Amino acid sequence: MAEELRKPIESGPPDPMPWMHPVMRKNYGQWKYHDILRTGVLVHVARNGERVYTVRAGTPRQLDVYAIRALCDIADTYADGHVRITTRANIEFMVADESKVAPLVDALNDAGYPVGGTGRTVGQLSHTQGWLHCDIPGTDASGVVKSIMDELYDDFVNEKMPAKVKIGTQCCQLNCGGQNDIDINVQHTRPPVINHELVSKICERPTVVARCPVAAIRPCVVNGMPSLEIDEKKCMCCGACFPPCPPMQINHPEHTKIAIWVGGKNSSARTKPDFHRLAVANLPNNAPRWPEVGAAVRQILEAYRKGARKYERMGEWIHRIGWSRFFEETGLPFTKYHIDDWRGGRDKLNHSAQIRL
Amino acid sequence: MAEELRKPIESGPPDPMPWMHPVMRKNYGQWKYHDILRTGVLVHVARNGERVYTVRAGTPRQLDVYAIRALCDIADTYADGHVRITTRANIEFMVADESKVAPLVDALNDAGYPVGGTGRTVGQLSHTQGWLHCDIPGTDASGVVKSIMDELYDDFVNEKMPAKVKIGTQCCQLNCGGQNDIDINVQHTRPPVINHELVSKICERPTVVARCPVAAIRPCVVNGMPSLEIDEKKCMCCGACFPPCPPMQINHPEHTKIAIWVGGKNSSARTKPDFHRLAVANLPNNAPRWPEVGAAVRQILEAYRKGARKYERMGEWIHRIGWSRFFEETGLPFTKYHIDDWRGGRDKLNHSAQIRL
Amino acid sequence: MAKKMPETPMLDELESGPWPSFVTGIKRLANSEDKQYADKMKSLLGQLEHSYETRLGYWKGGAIGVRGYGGGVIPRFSEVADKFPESAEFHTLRIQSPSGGHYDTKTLRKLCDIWEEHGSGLMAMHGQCSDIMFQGASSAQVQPAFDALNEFGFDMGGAGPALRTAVACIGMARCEFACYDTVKVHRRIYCDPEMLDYMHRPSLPYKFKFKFSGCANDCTNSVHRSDCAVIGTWAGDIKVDQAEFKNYVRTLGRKEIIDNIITRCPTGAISLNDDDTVAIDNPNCVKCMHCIDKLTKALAVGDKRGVSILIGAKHTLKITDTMATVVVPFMPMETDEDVENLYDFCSKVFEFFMDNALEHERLGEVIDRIGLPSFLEGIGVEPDPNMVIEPRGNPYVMIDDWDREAKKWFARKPAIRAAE
Amino acid sequence: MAKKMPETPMLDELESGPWPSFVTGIKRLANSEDKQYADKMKSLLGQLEHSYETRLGYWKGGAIGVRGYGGGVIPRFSEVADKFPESAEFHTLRIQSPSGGHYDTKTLRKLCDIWEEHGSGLMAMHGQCSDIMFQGASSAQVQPAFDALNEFGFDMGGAGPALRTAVACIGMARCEFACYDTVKVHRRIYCDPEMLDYMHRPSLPYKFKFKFSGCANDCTNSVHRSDCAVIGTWAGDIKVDQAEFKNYVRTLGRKEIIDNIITRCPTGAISLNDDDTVAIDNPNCVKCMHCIDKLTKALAVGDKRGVSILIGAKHTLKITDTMATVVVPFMPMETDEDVENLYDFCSKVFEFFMDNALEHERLGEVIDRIGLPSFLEGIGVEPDPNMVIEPRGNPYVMIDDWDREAKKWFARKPAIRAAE
Ligand code: SRM
Ligand code: SRM
Ligand code: SRM
Ligand code: SRM
Ligand code: SF4
Ligand code: SF4
Ligand code: SF4
Ligand code: SF4
Ligand code: SF4
Ligand code: SF4
Ligand code: SF4
Ligand code: SF4
Repeated sequence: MAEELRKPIESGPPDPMPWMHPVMRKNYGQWKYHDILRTGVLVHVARNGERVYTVRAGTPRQLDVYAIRALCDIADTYADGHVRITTRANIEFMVADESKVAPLVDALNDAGYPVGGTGRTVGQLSHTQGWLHCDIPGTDASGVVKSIMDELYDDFVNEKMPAKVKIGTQCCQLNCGGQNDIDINVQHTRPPVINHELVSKICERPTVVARCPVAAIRPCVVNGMPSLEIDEKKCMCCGACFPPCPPMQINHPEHTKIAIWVGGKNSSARTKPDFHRLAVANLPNNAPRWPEVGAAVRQILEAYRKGARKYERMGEWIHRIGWSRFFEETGLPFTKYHIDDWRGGRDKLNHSAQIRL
Repeated sequence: MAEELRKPIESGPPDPMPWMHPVMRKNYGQWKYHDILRTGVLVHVARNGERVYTVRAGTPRQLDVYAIRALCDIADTYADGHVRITTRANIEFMVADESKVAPLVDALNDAGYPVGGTGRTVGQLSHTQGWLHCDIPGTDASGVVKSIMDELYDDFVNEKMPAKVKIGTQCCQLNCGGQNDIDINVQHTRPPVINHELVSKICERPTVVARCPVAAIRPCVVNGMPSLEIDEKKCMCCGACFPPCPPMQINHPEHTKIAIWVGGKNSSARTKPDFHRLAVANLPNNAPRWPEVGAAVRQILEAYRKGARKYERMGEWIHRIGWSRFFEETGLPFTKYHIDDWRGGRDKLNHSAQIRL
Repeated sequence: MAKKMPETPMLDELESGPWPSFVTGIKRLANSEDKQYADKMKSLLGQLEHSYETRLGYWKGGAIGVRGYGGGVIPRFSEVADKFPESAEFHTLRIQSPSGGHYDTKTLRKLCDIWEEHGSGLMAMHGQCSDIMFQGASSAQVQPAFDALNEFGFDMGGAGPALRTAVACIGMARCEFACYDTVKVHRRIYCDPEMLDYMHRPSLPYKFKFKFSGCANDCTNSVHRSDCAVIGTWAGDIKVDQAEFKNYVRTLGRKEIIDNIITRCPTGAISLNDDDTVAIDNPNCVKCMHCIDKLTKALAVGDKRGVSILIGAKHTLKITDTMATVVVPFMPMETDEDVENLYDFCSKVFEFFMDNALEHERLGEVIDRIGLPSFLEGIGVEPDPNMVIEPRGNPYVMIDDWDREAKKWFARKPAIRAAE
Repeated sequence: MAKKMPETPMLDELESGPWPSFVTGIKRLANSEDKQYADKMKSLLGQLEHSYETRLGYWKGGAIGVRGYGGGVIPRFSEVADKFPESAEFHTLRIQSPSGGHYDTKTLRKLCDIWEEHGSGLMAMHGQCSDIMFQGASSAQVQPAFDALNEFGFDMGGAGPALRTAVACIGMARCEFACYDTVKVHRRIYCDPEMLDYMHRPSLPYKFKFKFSGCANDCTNSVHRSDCAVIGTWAGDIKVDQAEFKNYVRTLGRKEIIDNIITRCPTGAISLNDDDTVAIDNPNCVKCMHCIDKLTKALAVGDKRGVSILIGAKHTLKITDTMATVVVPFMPMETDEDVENLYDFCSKVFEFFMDNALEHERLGEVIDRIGLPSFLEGIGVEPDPNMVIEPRGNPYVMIDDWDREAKKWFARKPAIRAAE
């Protein structure tokens, strides 16, 4: 009975200090510089000369307890019993003793975990939920990540890129995964089909009407029941009506496609943060391995690898060479759909005589 | 009677060939390079080695026939009888013989016409009509040009600026004068006052209602007569309702102010063309010599002269040093009015951690 | 019995200072007692002084024209005619100036004589669209003044919802940068009867302006100020005279070249070799003109010349300042046939404008309203990445016909290459 | 009588290839016949395979929570429960991970044990907001699972119209670039009862996210993905070790330094001296981090440390992707008092958000709707040119109170200087 009435302890995010590697705790705020010893292995040197070595490994993020325990075993045997999860869902092992690094790397590789993702590599794809858990996905997340990371494995474990490459997947246009050098995203190509029967059972009609960015959803009456209708001329298939209103069925086995966006950037290093821009759309949503998507990503990465200067992120490279060259080098088509015609779109037009000819 | 029925000869812009200086006609399309011999004097060299010397002089643009004839006399006596009007309303004299240049310059100076405006000078202010002729001006044009050019005379006749400086005046916000390094423009500070009596006499009501960018004008009935009313909360004093509808009286001896905008650029040289941005507003419309406007222009020019690198146009300089430094160096205040809150204004905000601190 | 000169203490202040004074000029006219316009100009000075005192303008519009034409005269009637009666009517004739701005003195003197006889003696050389603005005709003077000017070879310019007077930069007459013959192209379009009809009989949804600049320096400000900006450019390589380049390096110094030329290239396309020659990454050069502008003896525009066409500039009304935007990245402009192609393109643009603009809507506003893709479709031009700074960043688009559009791209790509 | 493993030919394909496979992981769970979740995970595999075959998702939402809290659980009910009954309920508990992401293995093993007992054995380490996502609780498991986790020191994260779980970069624990203690600040705000109330009892107009990045490298992606991005920076000079700098020039070569460091500075603020030392124009340095990032032994962030606060990022819904925008250019963040100032600032932002946002409106949308100036007024922050890339380009504003605003600027200008 008393147990039943247990009140939650509102403790917020746990204090990491007790779990932090002791060298890091000791030198908290006292770091002087770092180096990359080999791909996936960082060394940080404190002002007092102490060092901590970090080995970064990729995981599928969606981890089963067996995998986590196996990783803990490795941490206990080959490292100092401390790990961390990075902001990009990689796992990091910290050790104080350089001689432990090589055996640790070997143990991880043996267990099937790639060591890499530091410096000028392709980082782990950012993860979302997809068909595994979300209620609105146009495609899967974990399967896309797995397929693309298989394709890009070499670029994760070797520093072969001009700069860091961050790739994101999004299983719908809401974009839970971020704004990266390359974004892989769902693109709907047909206005939602309304399941009128379902509409009449739910109560969120005003919400969904308000959510449409172009006011394409109107209340109406169907078979005497209140329902909704879509002005197909206005609708631009953004998918925003789908989350608050499941009867708006926009996903479709055939018509839901994949689009790839490029040139996003979060850091303020060198150039300002930037948004991604449409590179190619209408790629098939081809489970289980999305080969067309993987091929297009590869095409883009190859052109980037060849053309970019050192430290130039994807978007910086494109801005230097221009979008006309980008479409040439990648072999992707430029279409009318690339031209922004939404609110404020005119600011993206070329208002100058600066043209590559 | 036959005369009365004369039909116009639709001849379009006259062919300039017969009036063109013979050296120019002969070497049409065959020019190789040019030099600036001294401020206001250009020499162009053709592929065959022939040269033409150009002497550029400032005028008040609004020319009386006496002035034009006097300029023609100079052209006939000291030059080869050919002149041209530049796209910025200066007059140019062309001569084939270098020895004629010095006497020509002297003759122009003696007649009160400044020789200059080439290379890295302050060019002639672009001209509009103002109180002299326009039906909607908030201030004068010719008087403003005269006052400011008196102030900037030295910078027209001497190459002292980092790059070309183009200054425009506009007697209302419609901007007949252009988009220049510095734009001097009317700024209304009060919504229009409607002369209801006048409204009922005119027919353009629908036009003016549609012309308001923020839909602040509504039809209404006053004393039984159809009229208009302004939603003062919505109105942002743009002045657009004034031209099509004189009863919308927005000009006011006290409340009509002058604003200065900076950083416009038309050429695609180096950086893309750019629009001007608000530097300072609320300067008094102080006829006949607008000393506060002149002082502010001088302040901006001095900061630019000191801070800019060679060939850096005003806007390029500001973009390099940042707007925070611009307001510091010029001593002008930054206010909430500087922050764009119109459509698409968010694109002008600083979405980065790049900040000068 | 001459009218007295008005007291103009405020205007008088505009006679001091080194810059030539328009007040002095107007006074000269006002004092020309032997001329028909003397009293009118005295009256004008009075009204102008009144504006200066009260800080308000006193002109209003109306309707005045010449026979056969629907526009080109800016009618001005005074709202304070009771105080200043002689300038109660003070209309402006917008007369197209010679293309490129060239005059000989004989022509200029003749224009003065005509305006002395039929007008006010006051002329603006030139207005912002390059009209000669003959300012100050009474209603009765408008027709005779125009007739005289027209007989002499000058024609009326544009006003109202019409094709407006255009300006062409000096171009080939004197400028080594000119990539096409601005004067020739200007006159091909503006002397065409169909186009002159658009100018002289206002029937467009709203004003439409051309400007012709021979290169990206844009000495006519076309990119900000014209519905159709025709800007010279070239495809392929910059022409380099390495000996002259080395000469520049020697005389100006390496640092000057690095700091003011090399580092100013917008795309990092130009670099200084160790032997003081220059290397240019031509495919990445955006034809901005800077290096050519400054090193005029060593560098020159390339040989495959043509124009870029940018559409839709206008100023502040309704949707705020709008810059022209690239619609034709490159159109060759060397042969007569090329010029005809341009004319055909302009006709299509006009057709579209007439069919699609609302009343008082500039072409830039139409494009802002319907989006560039629809405009392109309307005039039959295929999309090209040079038209954008960057592709769309939002997914708010229905890509229902992607495959067809992509195929079109692949089909025309070789053609694009070849044209350049 | 163990349930049979479903046929999953499509998912099986995701077990090949070098990257570790989530399918293999799920299968391990499904094959753990001794565990309560084995059949559930078989069923899950079946449903997922069905999604792969039909290319559609089959989850729908609902309402599930834990006692005392209004949010933090993402309820999932299957729409194909008839076919895959054991995973008909498959809810996620969003549990806040330790700030900075640190664990020891003991802690991790304990989390596994709890989830083995009360859940599915499947955890996402971590979600995009840094929650540990315990995925796959049946409705009955939610409360016991939470109780065990909560007793062990972990707390529920955010979902719905609530304060959302935040992420702090590793910062001072290992990174030489950290300009403030991201972990400390994260926990000061997120362990605060008032803030936790916003998180646990959803009552905001809509979601609100913080992210804490120690410097402009922004390793938490805060600028794109948080309503309030707290980004470390410094005022004044970069710290330079000239000897180390020369060392870099010697070992890497001048060209490398010029091409990849000097010319990459966004404001041209760094230059190479002739003696291979470095000169920095510090007032023009925008603290972008690039030169420091790459020459980590020679250059370091300055001593006067603090944060820039950017407000309003969100993704694609309604007004498309919106980046955070500078609202506080610089706030010192060294002392405890500084941290309290930040907390106070956040409170004001929350108050404003609660009072002014419409339902389902993110703060970035509010600012887009009402304009930055009104937002600043609402939270009592004075305008600063660092907030804009450039001032307004249109005259569409009523400047009725210019003089007062200008006076305020002149009055606070010295203060601004001093603060930096
Ligand atoms: C571990 C981690 C922080 C954490 O708290 O978990 C981290 C750690 C470091 N980052 Fe980062 N970054 C981490 C995510 C990010 C992210 C966010 C992301 O990946 O989603 C970004 C923003 C990316 C963007 O702009 O879209 C990020 C942008 C940077 C940058 C700026 C890169 C640029 O040039 O734009 C640097 C500086 C550099 O690389 O020189 C940087 C530098 C570093 C340094 C060198 C900092 C240091 O001295 O310790 C660390 C090693 C970097 C490396 O991998 O080579 N870190 N870093 C994150 C590892 C993610 C992973 O597992 O892959
Ligand atoms: C779990 C997670 C993805 C992941 O696998 O990591 C996620 C999952 C969902 N997000 Fe998200 N979002 C998650 C991070 C994000 C992010 C990234 C971030 O916060 O760094 C974004 C972009 C930033 C932002 O906040 O806008 C994001 C933008 C959205 C949006 C679009 C919001 C917008 O205004 O544009 C929605 C839809 C909405 O809010 O109505 C959304 C809605 C959803 C919902 C609740 C779908 C829905 O409306 O029913 C998803 C539940 C999936 C599930 O079944 O678990 N999610 N979502 C992330 C939270 C994990 C965690 O708590 O640690
Ligand atoms: C005569 C004129 C053309 C005409 O057909 O009338 C002209 C003539 C020349 N221009 Fe221009 N420009 C003329 C108006 C302009 C304008 C428009 C304006 O003034 O309103 C611009 C655009 C300004 C803008 O961007 O807002 C203009 C932008 C340039 C540039 C680009 C400058 C820049 O760096 O942005 C150059 C190149 C240069 O200066 O190196 C240039 C270069 C030249 C050259 C050197 C071309 C040549 O080789 O002959 C000519 C002498 C320039 C000088 O004065 O030093 N001209 N030039 C115009 C003289 C105007 C005047 O009386 O002051
Ligand atoms: C005469 C001239 C100024 C000058 O002194 O040089 C002028 C004068 C007038 N302009 Fe203009 N504009 C003149 C060039 C311009 C320019 C510059 C250009 O064309 O290079 C612009 C900016 C570019 C553009 O076209 O937008 C310009 C933008 C306007 C506008 C704003 C249009 C807009 O959409 O924003 C108006 C108002 C309107 O059209 O309703 C306007 C309206 C007017 C009116 C007709 C005022 C009115 O609506 O009653 C002015 C008549 C003055 C008069 O009494 O003579 N004028 N006007 C210029 C024409 C001279 C000529 O024909 O050679
Ligand atoms: S991106 Fe869309 S489908 Fe994927 S987890 Fe987020 S809301 Fe769900
Ligand atoms: S898909 Fe987007 S645009 Fe279409 S109806 Fe739904 S919310 Fe509106
Ligand atoms: S700027 Fe305004 S007042 Fe001046 S001439 Fe043009 S329309 Fe008239
Ligand atoms: S001044 Fe501008 S905003 Fe105000 S009513 Fe007139 S047109 Fe509308
Ligand atoms: S626009 Fe170019 S071609 Fe024409 S005058 Fe100017 S510099 Fe010469
Ligand atoms: S013309 Fe301009 S873009 Fe081309 S190389 Fe010269 S400076 Fe660079
Ligand atoms: S954001 Fe800066 S301080 Fe934090 S981990 Fe990344 S580089 Fe280090
Ligand atoms: S931190 Fe960035 S802005 Fe500052 S000097 Fe270094 S590269 Fe330049």
